[in-house]
This record gives sequence, C-alpha cells and structure tokens, in this order.
Amino acid sequence: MIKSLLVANRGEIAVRIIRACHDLGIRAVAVYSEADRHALHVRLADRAICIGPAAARESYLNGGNIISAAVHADCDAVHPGVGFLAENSEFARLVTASGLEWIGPAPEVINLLGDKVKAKKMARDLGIPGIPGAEIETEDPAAVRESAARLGYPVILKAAAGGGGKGMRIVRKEEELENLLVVAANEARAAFSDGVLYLEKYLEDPRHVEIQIIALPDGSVRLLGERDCTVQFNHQKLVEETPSPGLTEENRRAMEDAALTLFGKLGYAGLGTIEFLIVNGNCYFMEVNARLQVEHSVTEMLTGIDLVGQQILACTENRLEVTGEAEIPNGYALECRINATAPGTVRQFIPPGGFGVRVDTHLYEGLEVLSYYDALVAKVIVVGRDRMEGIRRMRRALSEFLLDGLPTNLELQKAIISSTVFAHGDFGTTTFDSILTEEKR
Amino acid sequence: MIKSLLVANRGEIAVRIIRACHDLGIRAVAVYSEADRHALHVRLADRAICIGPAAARESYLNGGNIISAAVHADCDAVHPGVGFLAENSEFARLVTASGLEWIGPAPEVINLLGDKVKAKKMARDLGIPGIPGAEIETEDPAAVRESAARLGYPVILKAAAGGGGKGMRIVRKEEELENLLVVAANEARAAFSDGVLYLEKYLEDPRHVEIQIIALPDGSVRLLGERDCTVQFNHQKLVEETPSPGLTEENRRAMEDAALTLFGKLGYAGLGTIEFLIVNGNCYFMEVNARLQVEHSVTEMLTGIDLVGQQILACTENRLEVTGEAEIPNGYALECRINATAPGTVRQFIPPGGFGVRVDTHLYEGLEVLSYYDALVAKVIVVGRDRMEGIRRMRRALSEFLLDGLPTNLELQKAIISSTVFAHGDFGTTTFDSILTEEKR
Amino acid sequence: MDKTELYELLEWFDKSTLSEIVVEKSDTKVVMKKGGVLPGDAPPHLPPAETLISDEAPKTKEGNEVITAPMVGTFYRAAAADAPPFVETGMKTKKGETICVIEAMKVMNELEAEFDCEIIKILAQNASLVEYGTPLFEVRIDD
Amino acid sequence: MDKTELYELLEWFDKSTLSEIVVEKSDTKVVMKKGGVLPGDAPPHLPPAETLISDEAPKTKEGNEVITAPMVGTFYRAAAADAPPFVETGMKTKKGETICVIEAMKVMNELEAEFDCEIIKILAQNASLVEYGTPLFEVRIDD
Repeated sequence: MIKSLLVANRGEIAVRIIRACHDLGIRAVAVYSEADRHALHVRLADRAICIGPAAARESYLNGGNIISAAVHADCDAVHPGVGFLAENSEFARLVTASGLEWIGPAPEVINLLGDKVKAKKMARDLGIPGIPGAEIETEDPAAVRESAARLGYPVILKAAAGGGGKGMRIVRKEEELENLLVVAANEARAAFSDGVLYLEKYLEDPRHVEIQIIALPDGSVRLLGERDCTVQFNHQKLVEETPSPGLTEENRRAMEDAALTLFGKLGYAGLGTIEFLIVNGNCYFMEVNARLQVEHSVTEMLTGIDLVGQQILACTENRLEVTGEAEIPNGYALECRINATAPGTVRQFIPPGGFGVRVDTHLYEGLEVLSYYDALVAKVIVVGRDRMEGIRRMRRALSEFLLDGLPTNLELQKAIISSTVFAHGDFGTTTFDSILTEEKR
Repeated sequence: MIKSLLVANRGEIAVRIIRACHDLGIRAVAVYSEADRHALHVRLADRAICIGPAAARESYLNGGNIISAAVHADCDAVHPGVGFLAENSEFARLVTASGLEWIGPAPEVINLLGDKVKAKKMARDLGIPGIPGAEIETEDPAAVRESAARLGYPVILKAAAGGGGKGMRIVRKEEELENLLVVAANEARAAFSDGVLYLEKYLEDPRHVEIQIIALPDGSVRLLGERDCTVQFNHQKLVEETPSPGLTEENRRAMEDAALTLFGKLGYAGLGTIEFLIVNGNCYFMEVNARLQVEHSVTEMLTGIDLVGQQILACTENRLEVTGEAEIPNGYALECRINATAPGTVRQFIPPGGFGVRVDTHLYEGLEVLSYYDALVAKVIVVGRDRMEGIRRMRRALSEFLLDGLPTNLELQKAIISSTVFAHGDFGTTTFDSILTEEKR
Repeated sequence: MDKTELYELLEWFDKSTLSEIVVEKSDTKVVMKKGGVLPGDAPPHLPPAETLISDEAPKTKEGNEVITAPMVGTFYRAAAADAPPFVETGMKTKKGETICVIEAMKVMNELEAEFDCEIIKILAQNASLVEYGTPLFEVRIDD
Repeated sequence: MDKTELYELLEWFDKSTLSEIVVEKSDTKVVMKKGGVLPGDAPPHLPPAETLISDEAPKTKEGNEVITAPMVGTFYRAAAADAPPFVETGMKTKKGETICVIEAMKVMNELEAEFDCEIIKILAQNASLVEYGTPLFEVRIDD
C-alpha cells in the first residue's frame, strides 16, 4: 500500500480525497493557492504546500509546482480529483515519469478519450453508436439538404473548428436550412477563421445518463450502476440521481454492455464514466470521463462502496474489492449541487444531517469564498428506499440547510426538487431551462 | 398517517425525531425550556412551544405542560425521545387519555418493565436467566455464607431498598463476608433506614450487549441485530458497536431468542432493547429499555433502516416495513458519544463528514451549552466493511472533529479508539475505567 | 388598512430596496425595516441564552410589571363564556384576587394577582394558547 | 388582529427577508424582529484570505524587502555542493545576478536579483523544500 498521496485539487473534492486517504491509512498532502490558505482541505491534510498565487493557471494548473511538491514531500502518488489537471494526459505522463503513481487511467488512454472525435470513432467501431452526423460542404446546399434529410429534422449545424455555441444553429425545417447554413458558416469563419461546418442530428430535450465503472488494465470492468444527470440548467448538471427515473431495462443493458466493451478494450484503470444521451428509447454515446466525477457520491450513497478508496486501490495495488452487479442494492440516491452565485463570506452555516443524508462541503463559518474557482460549495446527497422517499428526504434536507453570507442556488434547488415535473420523472436536459426561465418572468 | 407530532425532548435526539417526522411528511412540534430558546430543535421544528423554565422538572419533566402544548397545537402523537419522560408510564397514560398517540409501548408495559424486580421475574419465568441472587437474612451469617458459596465468589451485597452504590460491597473471599455484611447493612440502614440486603453474583468485567427489536402489539417481533455497549467509563456508555467483537454465535442466538420470546409475550409496540451482561460465555438478562435509545443510530448506520421512522409507523399505523433477519447486512458500525465536560459557548464547530460518517448533533457556532441537561452534544457514527475499517474511519472522523469553546471528552474518545485494547476487542465494562484511570496517574 | 392591503404592502416592501417604511392610517400604524442592526450593537450571530435565568418579573419600558403565563394552556379572561371578565383595563385588583384562568389538561387553573395592582393592558387574546412565559397582563403595582 | 391573522403574519414574516416588523392597530401592537447579518461586522473566527491578492513584495518591519520563492522546489545557495554560495549575508548584489537556484522537476532554476540590493538575512535553509511564496532573502534595496 502507498504511504502518502498528494491531492492536486481544492474544494469539496480535495476534502473527499483526503478523507479517503485517511480511511485507508494513507498520509494526505494538500496543495493550495495563496487564496486558499484557510481552505478546509489545507486544514484536514497532514501537510499542505503552497503552489502559487490565486489564479488557477499559476497554481492548480501549474503541473510543475504540483509534481515538485509531491516529490519533495515524499509522496507515492498523485490524485488529480475533478477538473483542473484531471484529464490532462501530459500532466499524467509527467507524474508517472517522476516516479509517482497516477490515480487514473494511463496517459495514452486519457489522451485518446480526450479527443472527442477519436473517442466517438472508437466507440462506433465497437458498435456503440454516437449521435448521427456528417461532415458537409457548405458550398453545396443540395448535398447538405440531402444529408439533413437522411439524419431527419431537427438537425444542428456546428463549427468543425470549435465550440462554445459559435457557428451553432438548430435547423427544424428544410426551409430554414439554406439560410442558417450561411449564417452559421459566417459565424464560424468570424470566430475560428474557418467556415467548415458539421451536421448532426439534433436531440430534442434528451435524457442524460452515465454508467459508472471501475476497472483494471487487464480488462476487468465492474459495473457500479447508472446516474441520471438530466436535470440541468444552462447545460450545468444540478441534480443527479440513481437509478434513472426514465430508463428502460433495454436502455440500461445497452449502456452497460457498451461500458463493459469500451473500458475493457481500453485497458482502463480506476474509475470511469461513459455518458449517453437518450431520446425516444435510443441511447447515443456522448463521451467518456476518464476520472472521478463530482456526482460519484450518489453511487456511494446507494451502494455503500467507497469509490475514491477503491479508485486508489485499483490504481496503486491493481486490485478490485468489488464484484460488480451484486453491489447495487435496491433503493435510490439523489444529489443536489449547491453552487455559490456570488462571492461572499460564510456568516452562519448549519448544513442538514441525520439519517440518510450526507453533505460534502468545504464550507465553514468564517470562510471567504472567492470567485477564482468553481462555484460548487456543497453537495447534499440523500438515500431512500424509493424515489419518493428520496425526494421527501431531499426536501427535508434542503429546508434544513442554513447558509448566511454566501448567495447560492439553494432556492432554485428547492424549486426543482419540489416541482411536479421532477416528481413525475419525465423530463429532458432542457426541461428545467424553460420551466425556470418562465417562472422568472 | 398522523399529520403532526410533538417531540417531548431536546438536544440531538429531538433533532433526530424532527428529521424523522419531516422524512415521513409529518409536521413536527417542538417544546423547549427558557434555556433552550435558541436550540437547534426549536429552529428545525415547524412550531415550538415554551413549556417552562430551565430546570427540567418544570419543563421537560412537566407532563401537564407538554400534553397541553400537544393538544393546543393540534398534534396527533407524542414522541418522548430518550430520557426525561420516555419511561414514565403515568405520562404515557396521560398522553393516550388525552386522545394522543404515544410513540412507545402501552403504559402498562412500560410500568411492568420499569419495575426491575418484576421484569427480572417475568424474564426468569420465560426461561431467560438474570444475574443469580438471593435475599438474605443479615442476622444469620451462616445462612448468608451458604448462599454466597452457592452463587460462587465474587458476590456483591446490595441494599434492597435503594441504589447509588450505598450499602454496596463486593465480596471476593469467604473470609471477608462476615465483616462486609455488617458494613453494608449499617450503610444501608444509614442511607435508607432499612438494613435489608440482597446478595448477587458479582460479574467481573462483563460484556454489555443489547438486542434491538421492533414489534407490534400482536406479538410480531423483528430482530434488528445487537449493539455492544461494553466500552464504559464510570458506568456511562461511551462507545457502541455492532456486531459485537466478543460474542459467540451461541450467545447471539440465546439473546435473540430471549428478545423474541419476551417482546412477543409483552405485546410490545415499537422500538425496544433487551440488555444482557455476558461473562464466561453466559448471558444474564439485565433489563429492557422500553423506548428509543441514544445508540439506535449504530443500528441505522449498519442496516440502512430509519429506526425512528419505523417506530412512528409501528406505533401509529400498527405496521412494520422491515422483515427481520434479512435486514442485517455484513459490515460494521461504530459510535462515539461526544459529551461536554463543562458548559461553554461553541466558538468554532466543524464536525467530521464524508463517506461512511454521520454526526448527530444539536451544536452550532454561537450556541451556549448550559449545564441543566444531559452532557451528550454529538454522536459520531461510522460504518465500515469490517471492524478494522470502521475503527480506521472513526479515528479519521475524530481527528477531523473541530470544536472550540466547549470542553468535551473528544481526547478520551480518541484514546479509546486508538488503544490496542479496543482494537483487540477483548474487554469488559470496567476495562477502560482501569486503563484510563491508570493513564491519568 | 385591511389584511389584503397589509400583505400587498409587505410583498412590495420585501421586493423593494427600501430599508424601512412607516405607514400610519387612521387607527393603524405599520413600520417595516430591512437589513442591518446599528453598528455598535454587534450581537453574535445568535443571541446567547443569557437572559433566561433571571427570576425577576419582566418589566415594560414604563417600569410596569408584566404578569406572564406560569403554564401552557388556554387563556380565559372569564370563568365562563357568559360571565364577565375577571379584570378589565384600568381596573384595580387586590393581591389574591383571580385575574384569569388558564385551562390545561381540562382543569381550570385560576391565576391570582400576587400584589395589589392596576391593570394597564391585557396582552393575551381570550381563548388563545399561551405558552410558559407568554405575557398576559401589563400592570402597575400599587405602592 | 385575531390569532389566525397574527399567525399568518408570523409565518409570512418568517419566510420573508425582512428583519423587523411593527404593526399597531387600535389596541394591538405587534413587533417582530430577526437577527440579521451586520454590515461591517466584526471579523469571523478565522482570518479571511485577504492578504493574498497583493502584487507588492512583502516587507519586513524594518522596511526591507523580502524575496520569496516563485516556485516549489529545493532551495540551493550554491551551484554545486562544493561551489561557494552565490550570496552571503552583508553582500551587495546587482540586478540580474544569480542569488540562488531552485531545483524543480530536475531542472536547476536560477533566481536573479530584480534590483541592486544588500543581502540582510538568508531566510531559507540550504537544500530544503521551499513552497511558492516561502521567504528566501531579506534585502535592502540600494537607492
């Protein structure tokens, strides 16, 4: 067993990883930026090393300083957490090159999965269909019309060169196509100096579901159930639940088979997730997250398995202590992300608690929450025997949640969890966008 | 389902019960003394009613005011919690006479079990042996010597009329008997105006184990596993765990059979515990706790069953949702009681958290903890796949526990949990008395 | 100002950026404030429970005594629905005279004046639930 | 104002963001207050992370400058074990001259003086780990 692990992250996820280390008897070394001097992960770690100024690119993204800290503090391994350098294959390579163990899949695997086009192609070659699409010749509207007809409306035009919504247009009818083609191409050219467009089937208000696995490089893959991340607002995951309220057994089996095939083929190490969009009973592969995810705690709450501990064991001991399907009991788990909506200093903080409730947070009274980093300040996770019990418990937990001095989305979360739409379980990734936007009017 | 329940208690247990109500969709009405105006249970309840001044006998023991509050606040039921009026059969009778449901067994059952001599006799009649003993004639030392020889040394002399250690003497050898008989009788006479003594087998450093059940008056009894409460300091339970580290399968079966027989015979309603002392592989019945217990959360943590919710259902709906033995999974749960050792105002409070850790507490920053009531301020409960994992997690949790401004037994708990004696699991109810007293020297 | 008007006002004020509002209308006066306590006040986040252990009867600003409920129950100003109230505002009452009853557990508990005094104000509503410590009467003690 | 009305008002007030409300109506006066957060409140229990966003170099009490580590690594006062230290206490050094090296990722990073100065004190131990911001030298800038 390793003796000492450096946690290359901050916030609640750093706290989570430090706890996993201590549960395993491993010494935890924290790193922090000057802005995080008083952060909870710094307090809970056995040692903490300052790695740079507030700006993330000079601290939490400063791989050199992080690796130096790990080497000099006699660490055996580096856990990248979520975000920052977690899916940076070059950082992973440097970590292993420095004689440290990397808590994640091999750098080449990260690299492959990080290229969304390659990943999609690999999945397709393994019989896992992605969202249908086609590269198109903007200059040849007739050919584009033919491609669009083949995919079926609505379709979406995307700039091949970039993202962020630039050069992106939803086309709902053939009549609109020619016009929007010009608009999108111009926008793409302006934004990326490249007017090449890509045509994709537009999935209307899909369900967003992911399968959690843990694997070893020898091809062993254990399924740890699904998480439904359909409740989103402005494309941000807000609520996660397991099992999904809108999944056929057929969908589930298809996604699980895909997970077993893909991760087995990759020789993947540790925790991973494969994400799908589901529309009209069809599952479309979206991407693989080659790391721990924020919402891993939903799976922990239902299964009682310490995912982070298991991840560390898988990546350092090449060992799995879970057997797979037997691990997923009946029941239901639900998570709400509490995000700060502006900086502030925590004046009073009494998080919910008691039976069936877990709160992962780095907040405490007196902490100043600055605007440098992620807005996530707490995750409230509940377990219930069924979905209704879970929802009732979450309502209770959110109503207990007392936080003064820091503006958050708590009221938004209460509105979602209390809504009949959520209770019915029949919604897509954009449902709450329209409901909540309408409510505001 | 009832709509509204009055919680006739304070502190962490009142918070626990309010949460159970809210999880069931029941309105929770709190009562409080003037000293508890700012207590967490007052804040979390849907309504709170002041029932008297700080002194418990005028507030939390003032049954009249509590029942008036329940009636006037349109409550359907009263939950007495732990301590205060929880085992007061007259209060239970008044509650039911006022048309309110009582969350506990029938008043007559409480009454019977409250009389320790009657309860012991009933158990004996059902084939559940208690600690062997005999009433003795102080004036006839020869007969006493004979009784003592029959029980086997060591024996203990107790005043028949009272408790509190007065008139109590451990006799280790026959040579000491005659002398101590006089001493004890004199002491008893001085304290209780009654020199009558009772002779009992003295159990040397026994294990203290209890069986948790939930039952319906029709005689259905469901076993919910055992709790080992052997770690005590000055006869106060400090640490509770399940399963017990020092129990043969035979012991377990004997105690479970006793629980099924006794509670079935009683026509018992709701949660109950039967307590045993175990020495040399023999289980001796001690008493029945006709109520919820502080350490119920240990069972909750292992089984995932909301005991308080189930108790409310059993007593108001006459319904059990648990099936029994199937409910106890493999694994291990452990609880440490954090007690205040002096009054104080909570300056900083960051309780532990994360995977496998639950903290039940009524503390928050700014709360003034006065000396009127119970010293218990928090329970830290952890779950693990086995005892070693549970102990490691508890060590982690206690090391995270940050509480400024209020002196507690936290360091004592750390010492116990880190001790090799605790790790080995081979100890009795007085083991930690001697270890910790020696350490102090 | 009727109830609907009051709530409209509340709602409006709550959304507004005003920090204080005072409304006086015939026999009605409404004051609303938002935000801070004055600097120099500086209470902790939660007021500690320090005021509670006093045995002295509470006093009003004018130095009058306040008689509070000694138990939880229903406060009645009269012995029966059709009986006259024990005391009225402005009345003088003697030590030992009944000033109200509190019904608890189906028992009518008569509350007696502990001193000769004048009833300045009746603070609790007839037939309402009173908690322990609920103010019932403001009185001026006769010298 | 009867009990139901009062209760409604209470409930409303409780949910609102108001901190205080006073209602007077004929013989009734209702005052409700909430403990709000104080603007300009006393500092919290923990020192906030306020010192951090300054770009200015830290200064000692005597007004000297402190040169801090710009990266994480091992601090060396000399280029090699047998070489003389780059600077010693009391020495004057010129802008651009190497004053130490910090070894990170097996690379020796030479740290140069950013101004002409006199070395007053050497604050870090040779061959020790320095974090970002660890004080290395106290220096007096030459005018």
